[in-house]
Amino acid sequence: MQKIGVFVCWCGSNIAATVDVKAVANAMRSEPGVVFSTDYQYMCSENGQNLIKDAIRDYKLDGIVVCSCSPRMHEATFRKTAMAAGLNPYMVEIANIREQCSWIHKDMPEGTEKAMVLARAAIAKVKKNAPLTAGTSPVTKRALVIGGGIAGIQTALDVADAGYEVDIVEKSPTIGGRMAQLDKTFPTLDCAACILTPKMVEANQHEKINLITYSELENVSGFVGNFTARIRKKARHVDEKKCTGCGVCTEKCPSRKGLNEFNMGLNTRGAIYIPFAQAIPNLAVIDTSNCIHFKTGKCGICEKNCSAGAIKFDQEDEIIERKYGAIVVATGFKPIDASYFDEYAYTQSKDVVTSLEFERLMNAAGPSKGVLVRPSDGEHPHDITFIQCVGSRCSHDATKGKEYCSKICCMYTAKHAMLVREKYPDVNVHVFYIDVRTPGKNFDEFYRRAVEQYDVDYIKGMVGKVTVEGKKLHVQGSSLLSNDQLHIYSDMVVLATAIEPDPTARSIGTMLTASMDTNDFFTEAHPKLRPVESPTAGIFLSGVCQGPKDIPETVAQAGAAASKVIGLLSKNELVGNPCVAHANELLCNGCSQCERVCPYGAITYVEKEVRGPEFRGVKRVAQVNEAVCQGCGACTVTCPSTAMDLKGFSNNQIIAEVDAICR
Amino acid sequence: MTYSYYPGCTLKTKAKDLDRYGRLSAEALGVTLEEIENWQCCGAVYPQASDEIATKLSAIRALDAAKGKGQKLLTLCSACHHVIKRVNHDMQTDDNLRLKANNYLKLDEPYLGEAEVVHYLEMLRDEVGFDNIKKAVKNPLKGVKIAAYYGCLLLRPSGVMAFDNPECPTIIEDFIKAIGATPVIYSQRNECCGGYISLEDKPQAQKRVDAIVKSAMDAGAEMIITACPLCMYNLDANATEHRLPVKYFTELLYQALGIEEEKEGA
Amino acid sequence: MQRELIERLNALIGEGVGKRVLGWKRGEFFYDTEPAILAADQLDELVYDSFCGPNLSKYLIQEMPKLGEGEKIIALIKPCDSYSFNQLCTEHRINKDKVYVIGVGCKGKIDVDKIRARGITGITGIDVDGDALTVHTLYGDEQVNRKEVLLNKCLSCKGKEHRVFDEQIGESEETSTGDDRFDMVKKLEAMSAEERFAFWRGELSKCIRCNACRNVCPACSCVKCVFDNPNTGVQNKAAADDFEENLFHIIRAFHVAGRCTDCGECSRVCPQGIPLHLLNRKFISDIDELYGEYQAGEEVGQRHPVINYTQGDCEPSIVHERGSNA
Amino acid sequence: MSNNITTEDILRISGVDTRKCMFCGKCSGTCPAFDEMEYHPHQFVYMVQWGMIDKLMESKSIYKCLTCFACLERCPRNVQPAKLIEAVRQAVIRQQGMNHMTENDIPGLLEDKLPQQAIVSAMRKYKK
Amino acid sequence: MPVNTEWKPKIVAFCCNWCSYAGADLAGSSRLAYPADVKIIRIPCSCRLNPLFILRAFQRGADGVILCGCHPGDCHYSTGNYYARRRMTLLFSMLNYLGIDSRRTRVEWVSAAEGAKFAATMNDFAKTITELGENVKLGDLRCKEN
Repeated sequence: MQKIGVFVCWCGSNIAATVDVKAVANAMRSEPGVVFSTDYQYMCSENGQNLIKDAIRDYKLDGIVVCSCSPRMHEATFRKTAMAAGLNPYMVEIANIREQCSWIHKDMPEGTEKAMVLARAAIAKVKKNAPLTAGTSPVTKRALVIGGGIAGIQTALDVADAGYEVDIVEKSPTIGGRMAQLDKTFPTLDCAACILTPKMVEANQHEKINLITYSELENVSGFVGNFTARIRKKARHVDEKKCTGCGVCTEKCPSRKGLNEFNMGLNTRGAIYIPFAQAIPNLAVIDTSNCIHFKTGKCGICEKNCSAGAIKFDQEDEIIERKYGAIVVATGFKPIDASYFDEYAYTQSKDVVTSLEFERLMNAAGPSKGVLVRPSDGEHPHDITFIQCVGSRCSHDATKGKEYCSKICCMYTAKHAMLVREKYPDVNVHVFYIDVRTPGKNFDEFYRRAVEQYDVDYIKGMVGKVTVEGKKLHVQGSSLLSNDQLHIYSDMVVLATAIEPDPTARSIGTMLTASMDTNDFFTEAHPKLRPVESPTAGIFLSGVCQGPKDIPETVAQAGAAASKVIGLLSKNELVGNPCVAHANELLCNGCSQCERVCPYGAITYVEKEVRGPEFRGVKRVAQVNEAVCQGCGACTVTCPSTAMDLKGFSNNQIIAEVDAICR
Repeated sequence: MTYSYYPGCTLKTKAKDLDRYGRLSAEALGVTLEEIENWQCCGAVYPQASDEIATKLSAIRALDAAKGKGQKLLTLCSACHHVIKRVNHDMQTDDNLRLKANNYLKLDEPYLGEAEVVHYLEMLRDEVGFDNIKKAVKNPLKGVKIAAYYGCLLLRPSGVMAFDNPECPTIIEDFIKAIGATPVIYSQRNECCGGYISLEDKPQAQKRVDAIVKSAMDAGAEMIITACPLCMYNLDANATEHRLPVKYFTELLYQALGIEEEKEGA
Repeated sequence: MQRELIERLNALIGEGVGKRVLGWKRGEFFYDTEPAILAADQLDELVYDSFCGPNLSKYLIQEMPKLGEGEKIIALIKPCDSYSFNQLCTEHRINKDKVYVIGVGCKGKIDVDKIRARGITGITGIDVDGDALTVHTLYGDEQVNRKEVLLNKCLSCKGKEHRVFDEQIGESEETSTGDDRFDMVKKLEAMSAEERFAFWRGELSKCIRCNACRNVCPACSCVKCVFDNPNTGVQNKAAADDFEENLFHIIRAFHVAGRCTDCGECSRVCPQGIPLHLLNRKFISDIDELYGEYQAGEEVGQRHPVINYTQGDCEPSIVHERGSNA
Repeated sequence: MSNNITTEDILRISGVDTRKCMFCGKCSGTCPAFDEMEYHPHQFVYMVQWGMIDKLMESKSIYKCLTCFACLERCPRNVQPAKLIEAVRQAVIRQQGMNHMTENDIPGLLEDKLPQQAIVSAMRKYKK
Repeated sequence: MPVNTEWKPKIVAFCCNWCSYAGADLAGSSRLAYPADVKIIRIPCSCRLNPLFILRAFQRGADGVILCGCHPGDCHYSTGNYYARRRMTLLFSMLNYLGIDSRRTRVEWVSAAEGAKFAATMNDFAKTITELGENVKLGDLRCKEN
């Protein structure tokens, strides 16, 4: 006969207020197999844990049930307690009588009765428990960072500074990301390039950092500590070792059709190009879709002009396969497509631009060399209207837009308005806003400066429609405070478009089995307590891929993610989850059904000599790689002979719970 | 292809010609329009109130008739199109209306929004194809600068109407190109002309019409075409300071296809 | 055909293709045939006639470990049995490399109970000539149309094609009546929940737990059945209200779902005449309807629908939405 | 005049959830009849929510709406102000003797070219 | 169906550890009440739910069984709930075929963030089961009619 101990926690009044804890403890005492049952105010406190330890020793308990809060809260605590008293930690079961009982039932008799049932189910289960020992797996001491924007760069630098190898995989030809496209940054107005480019250079020169640019992640397998990633390094058609980044080829290239991505397509570039002057790595790349050589087989002007002989038209994609202990997602964002909001005439006029386009129009390295001009005719604008919340804060059942606040638009719009007024005091600037949201250090002060010092015309209300009237843009909007409909004739309209996760995020999330929300932002393991970790072990989140953020927040989160990665990589081995699948070789039919449903490829089949009372000989049997198995149990249900079972959640354990509940 | 055809009240009374142009042009383009038997007026205004049932029944009857024939329901008037398409959407999505309307109508088999509602212009675009119309045109309207007037009912709400880009539509401009004329883009083409309030508040209607006609004129238009008899009337009758000829699109199609001459010649 | 078959088998054994043959032999009565493993000197016991209904595929499982390196067993496989054969290959229970498959022709097998049901008693033998069936009885001969006394499973014949064979002997004929094999499933589905419950309660109450269905089923080939395993939690000997007894057939049907080839053996062998195939066919019809047409055993290596998915699969609520009549 | 019409009545007739509104004013920014209206589309939302139904029912604004669906199309929160205006109008004309326009008013307005639709739609909009 | 005033439904809710069990915890910490008749069994993933467990529950006197898992596409194990969805669809259909009311079985996808949905689902399911009354059928569907 087993000796089970039951420990009923009051959780102060959290449980005791609606569950008669003494009655539960008393009732459990008469359950078969229970040799000790008691209650205590806070079982998780040191005294409470000592009570458990003493009982385990005194009554020689071989299994315990703690009736307390959710196992997600304190299962680990009580397992450690049991272990300290010499009991296998997996001989502990938790009856969740707080979240699933006392907190949701107001009636004491009802709560008490349910608590007893839950306790009985846990007792029934623990009787079927078996001591389990966790396996261990080694940790590959290298991290992969997906995305080379400020988030990825910062994480990589921090991890590398701690002494670990880091690879950054970036899909575009240069690192730098969105921040590299920005002109000035709020609320300090320092230039983005001035603070970003030194970090880009540092990442490039760091001996522990390996930049894999113009590359895409193709596949990820494995698990925490032991990921294997396959990366496709796309052909640049330029020899990286030979190219000096002199840029002669980019000037000589006769094709001028490619839209300049760095300038948001506001101007064009050659088919061979370097994304921007400070690109890292400073290497040319051929855009084959616009290259005359690739289209006609002729041209080759770049090849003739390259004194380094770096042009390699026949270069092919390269596959890099490498092992990593941790993966950081830093995939960033893009502005939504403003053409969905055509009431603002985005597709109808070149003078209606998004804020990121405006950023390029203001930038000294931009298409107009930093002189603000109207894109349609290159003339100086005299009146500019900014429209906030374009595509943000939309209802889920609206025809378009995102439900969330994009968070950064209020501040960058204030920045734009201020910069325009600073540089061109003759320009009238209007900002239509719903709310101005400035929760950040020095943020509201910044916005007030735009209003008070720079005379920016902030109008509470939304623009209903923008129409093209000759050379002017007719902005028709409401001013809620004056209860008027305004008609403003502007030269330019700037749309503060919502931001959304980079389009590659969804497929990367699927590869990593990292969960995402309905907006394709990555979900954190806990919204407050584990904000930089994905629920999938070994996957960490950095920057806007997790939700809208400004630069300081992104950098802070990037550092936090790095510290989590460092914590993981500093371990030599990881203790695994012992609740894994296991095949009873005597019962196994060798039918391979389980192998087909395993998402981790943890099951293999072998011909093996098997000895048992009814069978002796060689047979085909399933084998589970315990380091790879994550314990989902999909295999167990496919097995018709119940040869495959899951430790910790065995058929017998679950059936015992069912029986106890339906008793 | 044969469509169940819902002409609507105006095209059967005051504007018979527009109906005739539409039918003959369709025939010339290889599309047969079978008028729905005993159709009733759709009411011309979509009943927005959620408790309106009776006012939606005539549309449901027409939809059920098209369903019974296994045909798409084709409309020529924008108002009819708007009402019938939205009622059909309600029948697909609103359980309460489904239940009550079917209880009331006692059809052989309940109507659950199975029919597809197609506007004449959509038929031209998706079934015939503007390229084919271009080929069939005998009298291209060369050099005529035409402003397409969309108004409200074809485009909005776009979630239900799904007719074209609600803020920057192209279908009528494409039509204008197909018949050999030159489309004129102007800012007011999808702004309301005030047709619905032309009886209630003539000054407001006049104000709206003037804004639209002026916008078209400023853009160089010589003519406005519409797909709605009410808009057509309103843009003409309530024009005060600015005035342009207003035509129904089927009339131009009929002319361009050269149907009259063909008949006379035959 | 039987003679031709025995001659060919002798020749094959002579050529060293295999040493033993899986076929049928006569049972207690002339209309009883049973699976048999026959060595060269026992081949005169081999029977192949209108009563060879039993599906032999399953019996190859136990032969596999007995075969030495490179050794083969010769198996007689009817067209319908070939589906089970393939399914078992998919599940690695049979190794095709160790079997020489003779696809034997089949024109439908006879259900002696259907002859009896015509009031014919004292049957001593039969002669078949095309569709003309002469039944010899103690009281003289009776003429019966062969097509009218075929096994139920032959009425939904999967066709005359062998899905696997090394060589074929004899002609086949498709005996399907052309009726939808799901007719009865549909009829049940159209009933009210109460009627369905009454139907199944009536049928399943007849069960005597003789395990004949399980023993004959080619999909029920576990090395140890859950119902015989005291550690599974399924087996539970608590007499009156015992899990196993209550739900034996449902559990069994679920265990073979996706793998059942609809061979019909379960219903054929049930001494109580319970239409057990209607449980399997329900799963098959649901699978066909919800996840696309699927025939287990059509090819080796198929991934059956119960261990597969698509992201756009219907939700389980479809069961209720389709109308439960409850 | 007390009409005994409540916020709940208007919400029920319209099927609108006014709580979804974030008061951005886009509806009023886009409304072509803005200048003619005493209360503008966003005010309908606000006033219905806060029970100021009588004021709306007494206002000429309910007859100034063009039913052009611009507010409904462009509303980022899918509040559908046009439905609220319609509901208030319905609440008025459904009352005894409150038809805003009847067949008797028509002959005076009738013109030669006036399409059938104009009459049908006016009757539907302004008469019980 | 005779109304038994003493009778309280027995409802077993199988919840996957990652989404729905966490969702149930959130319902608890948000103090969102649902009937005490609902008892939760924690399983690692919805795909761990063997149809045997459901049959066992019914046979032991459960009146309703519900499975809650991560939303399709969000499975912690990436594909588990897709398999569960098929298995449960087929099982429910079979039970319905045998005359067991399909409303007694349900699958609902509840994420860790959907505490409110969890409580609402359980309230609705418990209400449905209470209206359906005691489930005696599966226990009666035995081989021998006593």
